[in-house]
Amino acid sequence: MLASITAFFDNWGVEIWEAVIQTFQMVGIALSISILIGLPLGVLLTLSGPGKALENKVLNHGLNLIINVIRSIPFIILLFFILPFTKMIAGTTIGVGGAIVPLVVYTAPYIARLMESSLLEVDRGVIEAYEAMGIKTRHIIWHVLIRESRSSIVLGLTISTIGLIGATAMAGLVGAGGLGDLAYRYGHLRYEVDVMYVTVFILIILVQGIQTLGNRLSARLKKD
Amino acid sequence: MLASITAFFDNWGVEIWEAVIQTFQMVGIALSISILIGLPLGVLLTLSGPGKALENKVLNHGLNLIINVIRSIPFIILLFFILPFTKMIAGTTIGVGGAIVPLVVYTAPYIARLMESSLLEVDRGVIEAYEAMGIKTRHIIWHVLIRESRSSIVLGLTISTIGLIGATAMAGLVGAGGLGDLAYRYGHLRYEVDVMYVTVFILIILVQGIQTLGNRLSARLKKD
Amino acid sequence: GGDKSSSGETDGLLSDGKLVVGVTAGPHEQILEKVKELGEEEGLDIELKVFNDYVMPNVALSEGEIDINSFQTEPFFDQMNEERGLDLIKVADTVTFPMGIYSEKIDDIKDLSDGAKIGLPSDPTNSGRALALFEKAGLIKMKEDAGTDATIKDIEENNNNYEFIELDSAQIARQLGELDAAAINTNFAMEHGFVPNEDSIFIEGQDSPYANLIAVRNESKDEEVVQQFIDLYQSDEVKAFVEEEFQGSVIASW
Amino acid sequence: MIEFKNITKVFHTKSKDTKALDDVSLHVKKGTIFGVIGYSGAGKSTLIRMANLLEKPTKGQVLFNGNELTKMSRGNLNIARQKMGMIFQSFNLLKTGTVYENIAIPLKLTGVPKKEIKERVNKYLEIVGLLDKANAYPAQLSGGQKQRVAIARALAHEPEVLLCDEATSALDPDTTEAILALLSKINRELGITILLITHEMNVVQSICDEVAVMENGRIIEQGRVIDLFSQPKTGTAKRFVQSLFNDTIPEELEKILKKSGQIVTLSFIGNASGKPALAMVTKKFDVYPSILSGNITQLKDEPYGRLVVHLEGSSSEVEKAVEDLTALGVIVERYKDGGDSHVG
Amino acid sequence: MIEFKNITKVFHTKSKDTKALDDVSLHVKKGTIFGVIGYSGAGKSTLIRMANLLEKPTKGQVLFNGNELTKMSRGNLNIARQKMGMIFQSFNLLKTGTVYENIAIPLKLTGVPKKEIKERVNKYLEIVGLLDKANAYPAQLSGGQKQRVAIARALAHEPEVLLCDEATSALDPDTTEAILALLSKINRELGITILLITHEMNVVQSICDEVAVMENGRIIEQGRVIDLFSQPKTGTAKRFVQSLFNDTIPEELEKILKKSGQIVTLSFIGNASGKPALAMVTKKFDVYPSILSGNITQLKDEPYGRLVVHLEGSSSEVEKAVEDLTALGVIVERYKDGGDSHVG
Ligand SMILES: Nc1ncnc2c1ncn2[C@@H]1O[C@H](COP(=O)(O)OP(=O)(O)OP(=O)(O)O)[C@@H](O)[C@H]1O
Ligand SMILES: Nc1ncnc2c1ncn2[C@@H]1O[C@H](COP(=O)(O)OP(=O)(O)OP(=O)(O)O)[C@@H](O)[C@H]1O
Ligand SMILES: [Mg+2]
Ligand SMILES: [Mg+2]
Repeated sequence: MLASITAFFDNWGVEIWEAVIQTFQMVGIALSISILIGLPLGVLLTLSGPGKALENKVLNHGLNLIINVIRSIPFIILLFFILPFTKMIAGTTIGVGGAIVPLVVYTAPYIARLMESSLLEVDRGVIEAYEAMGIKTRHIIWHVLIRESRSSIVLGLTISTIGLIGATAMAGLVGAGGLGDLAYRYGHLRYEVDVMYVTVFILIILVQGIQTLGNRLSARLKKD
Repeated sequence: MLASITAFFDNWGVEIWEAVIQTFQMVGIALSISILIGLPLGVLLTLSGPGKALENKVLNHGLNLIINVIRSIPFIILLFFILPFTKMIAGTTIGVGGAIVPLVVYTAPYIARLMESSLLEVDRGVIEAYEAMGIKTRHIIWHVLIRESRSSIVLGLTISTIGLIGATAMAGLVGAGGLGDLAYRYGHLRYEVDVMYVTVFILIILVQGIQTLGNRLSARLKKD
Repeated sequence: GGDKSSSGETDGLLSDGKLVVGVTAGPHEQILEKVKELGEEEGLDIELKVFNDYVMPNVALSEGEIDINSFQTEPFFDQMNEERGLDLIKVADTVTFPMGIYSEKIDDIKDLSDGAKIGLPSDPTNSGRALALFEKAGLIKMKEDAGTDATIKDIEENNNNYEFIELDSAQIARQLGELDAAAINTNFAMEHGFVPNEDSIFIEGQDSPYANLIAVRNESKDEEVVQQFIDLYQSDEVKAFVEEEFQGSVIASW
Repeated sequence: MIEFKNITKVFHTKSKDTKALDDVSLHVKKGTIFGVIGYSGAGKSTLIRMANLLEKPTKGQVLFNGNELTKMSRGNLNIARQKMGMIFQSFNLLKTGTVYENIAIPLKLTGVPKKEIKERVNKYLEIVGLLDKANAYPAQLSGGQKQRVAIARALAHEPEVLLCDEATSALDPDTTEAILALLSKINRELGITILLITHEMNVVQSICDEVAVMENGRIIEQGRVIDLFSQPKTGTAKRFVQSLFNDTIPEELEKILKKSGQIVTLSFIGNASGKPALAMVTKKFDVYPSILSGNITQLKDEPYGRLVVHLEGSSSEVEKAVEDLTALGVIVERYKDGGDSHVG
Repeated sequence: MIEFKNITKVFHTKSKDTKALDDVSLHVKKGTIFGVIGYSGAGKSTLIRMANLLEKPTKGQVLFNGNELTKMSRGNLNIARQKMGMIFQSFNLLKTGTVYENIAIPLKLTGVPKKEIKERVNKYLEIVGLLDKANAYPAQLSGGQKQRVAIARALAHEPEVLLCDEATSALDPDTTEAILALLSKINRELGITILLITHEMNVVQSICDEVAVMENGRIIEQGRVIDLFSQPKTGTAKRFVQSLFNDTIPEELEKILKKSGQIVTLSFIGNASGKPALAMVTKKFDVYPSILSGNITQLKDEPYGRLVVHLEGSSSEVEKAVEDLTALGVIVERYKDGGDSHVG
């Protein structure tokens, strides 16, 4: 038993370790950038809506359309559809570098949508109170809207991070590697079930960790 | 121009129409079942949490674990991972029939998570008011929790429906067809870009329609 | 027909009047569409089940969800049959997609510099084959027991420190600009505008062992309809279609 | 009917623990209207939330009709709760329901027959004057309107016990009076027990039988309303009573008047109004009583008055007048200013 | 300072339109404390929300320091709003902020220097008596405590104008008194203008200079507080005044007493307390005045009283006494019961 485990890791240790690194790289970088884009996008999407502080029909419809268009395209197609764009932004379409752009394009609108549904739940009364104090909209966004919905935003980000991890599995198609790709190529296509189980197990640990962290943080941020 | 359009549809009309039907079948059936499973799952997940009406540590941790395990596995792997289960439930592992089970397994926990984040936003005071009236928990779930968060639930379901459409693109792996698969097969593998553009366009229309509907309905259900 | 998992039933493959054929998307699917057309003329109702995956068509065949499949090369078929204990059998050869090495940067394979980036398809039917091609071109040396399903893990010698990058077979041509060289299936190379014999810097010979095949469950290998299907496939019409449609990038191997 | 036995409630928070209730015992008898008063943060809401176990006691027992709520199964607790209506300080309405639905849905869920629901909802909407708002959503209502919906919702259940947490705090005096009249009526006619929290002394004055005064989580005084009004024992009770009887006068005025006589506080209880004591004294002695401030009012059963009076006259005459007043059953105290106030 | 000119506000809802304000014009002068009273749903909150344009008028103009708010740019509106503090009927606190943060964050965002913030927060927390709750979250506060945080938040800005929507409705009398004293003080010492909505007449009585009475979206009466108290013109105003002066007596008592004399309502304004009119009359004529109910109180500037008195005696003597009282500046009215109440 022990011997076979040792043998397994002798054989696959490097690949698995590499895949873990790649997954962390992809998720870490893509998530950070996606949040940087998705958060303001979500705020803009929400606040440009009818009856909201920055009401703007054109902007709102435009954002909605863009987000929908991107979200319409299955990731597997998006990955290749935007190759020229990826090349332009990242300078490469291959490997982790080449995967980041499509992952961001996939995740940012997703975060924006989840943000939207969180922000819409903020009590109008508190927003009004801050408006009544003559506080600038940009401050209200940060100190009221985002602050009051942060518990729900954290849950949303948790959900999108896990979605992002799922998407990285397909990033193998552009040679980015990662755990999902390892599981698919070796585990599924080549029937190396050990590899599949181990990688899936690592993924489970990862996801369980992220979700637990997300739930805890969200509960702690909730003050009612 | 017109001639070429006619030619295009003469050539591809049937395939595209079939793919539309397959997409609708997959999304329609998988979504319905996923809601039937995901909604109660989300409620149970939320209410078994610490300090909630049905507080139950074991149940809560169990549900969380199961949902996380499923959500850990990238859809592309999940699809194959659960083949025996699919066979057992659906009697087939290929075609639309074979795609439904993995799509449900993928979507239901997702809906449960989105439900969770909606349900957590319901005002505790109202729940208390109904508890104080001696109303059964199951009625409170339906008439308070779900009712009060319905606007947010609708947004969550919209998001998961679109996620589900994205996942059906991969259902081509088990021969289920659909628009995403058509786009992938012809556009990606055969370089028939026209087909890809048309199918992606149809997907965009579909997603735009669903999102618009979702946003409208959600706004109408929101009464504050 | 399909959806009959219980094997050995006397009413055979055509119990529901249709012959269900599993293919992967791409050239196999295109050829089968032609076969289907011909079948219609002869009164054989063929239904295509298109997969994007390389495992499902065999699993589905084994489980009786489909009747015949046509998508794989022989080495892959043997490997999978053995590993998963499937009781499938090859009944006919179909086509070969010769594989070539292409580059936008160099004209001779010898010009590859140390540490060059070399692309190869990531799917199992193609990657072992690409590695074999690289070995044949003298770039690397594979382990002795590597076999046909070799992966980059099975490279024994890589004296020039080439970096091998596994990519989606359909996209490699488009990403060639970022690589120093790559192994590309001829059909994808041609779709990208290459002329295989002119633009490749190294190409598989006509003797490639990677001919594709038609497989059925062992129990149904003697059924009449199987032979009828093989005859349709190996007809002159199909050969002509392949030659015209693929312009030499797909070669009829029967 | 409701009995609290040695209830202690501690809220744990990260920064510190708050003892919201500290060994509180209280018995609300069937058919009474029991008022609880106290400063903001005294623990009143926490106490009333114990009555239906919305808040679980850290220590102690809650009994409803002799049965211990704390030991009941969920099902029995629900049955008990259905006999108790509650009006919350923060209304707690369904945001997604109309005014009508806010009252009708709980009725439906507690098994009121469909036909009756409509009748009841309309009846109570009419009572609280909101029939024309039946189709409005809470977000479209004014503060007082929301409170009235909450009142109608609680009353529509026609419970045996009504728990009211500041049920009229957002209402104008007229509406308050009408609601109080209604509560009085259902108490009298249907024998409904009412536990009522308020900071408005006129609510206590007009409908309560008994009253408890809370401070820092403890009940510091408790008894019949008339006793509390006439003989408040604690400073807190005195200040609450004072709020209604407003018996302070400006300091400058006090100084001037003291030169020409004496300032006294007179309290009449019971039928003092039957004998015009002040008039008799005026006629009998050489004093000119001048009422500076005060209030005479009808408590639930009996009239009660409290006046600050300047007795102008020589000190001997004033002395005699005071003696006479005392003999007539009036409580006479030397006036002194109400003292420091509670806050800031 | 704040001027409403012909403001109309219509709320559109699916079922019907509600005219919450109907051609309202009002001028709140600099340095005054202006009270608005009215029944629940009269449009008071809607009106006060116009003052800082939280609610946009359907018709009409709102002027602040002579500038039309309705025409201002967003930036200028924000500047104007920073001069106005507002206390909301529903508190509107940040759920995710502690008491301290709830006051500090807006200060930070309106550019108060960092060092000063701490001082100010602590100062106002002390004033509202919540220093020990600085680290509590709103969910951990009692109703009154939340309201006090909202008050502290508004005051901490030290605004020029304070808009108070039922700012003391959840507070006990003592706390209310302290808050009112504070409002009075900042009004007097800093010249802060206060627009104040309330349903508690004692609030109006103790701090307002002017008062407007609203009904169904209209201002039906307006003027100095003393005028409203002494000579309420509309039924609504009368009922509000009555709520404070509680001048009703039980019907049975009324019947009995009417046999032996006359029941009258006496209103004193100004320094009637200087002359003990009732005492003089008692000495002069053969009447025995007996006070049945009523209240004498100090309005903001002047004392004001209203008593229901039974004048026992022969009808001729009573007649003379009434004449004499009238001559002494007391308004004498024949007592009649307050009539039907507003609700239900
Ligand atoms: N957003 C809204 N939509 C529709 N109707 C509304 C809305 N806001 C207020 N109203 C209606 O306008 C009228 C005036 O409301 P407002 O809140 O000004 O009353 P108020 O005088 O403050 O009453 P209260 O003393 O009960 O707070 C009410 O009938 C109310 O139902
Ligand atoms: N959930 C909680 N967590 C921590 N402290 C709490 C909680 N609920 C109430 N408290 C504290 O307990 C004390 C009593 O609160 P309670 O709500 O009973 O007061 P109250 O008498 O109803 O006051 P008010 O008249 O202001 O409504 C307060 O000091 C309050 O801050
Ligand atoms: Mg309270
Ligand atoms: Mg209001």
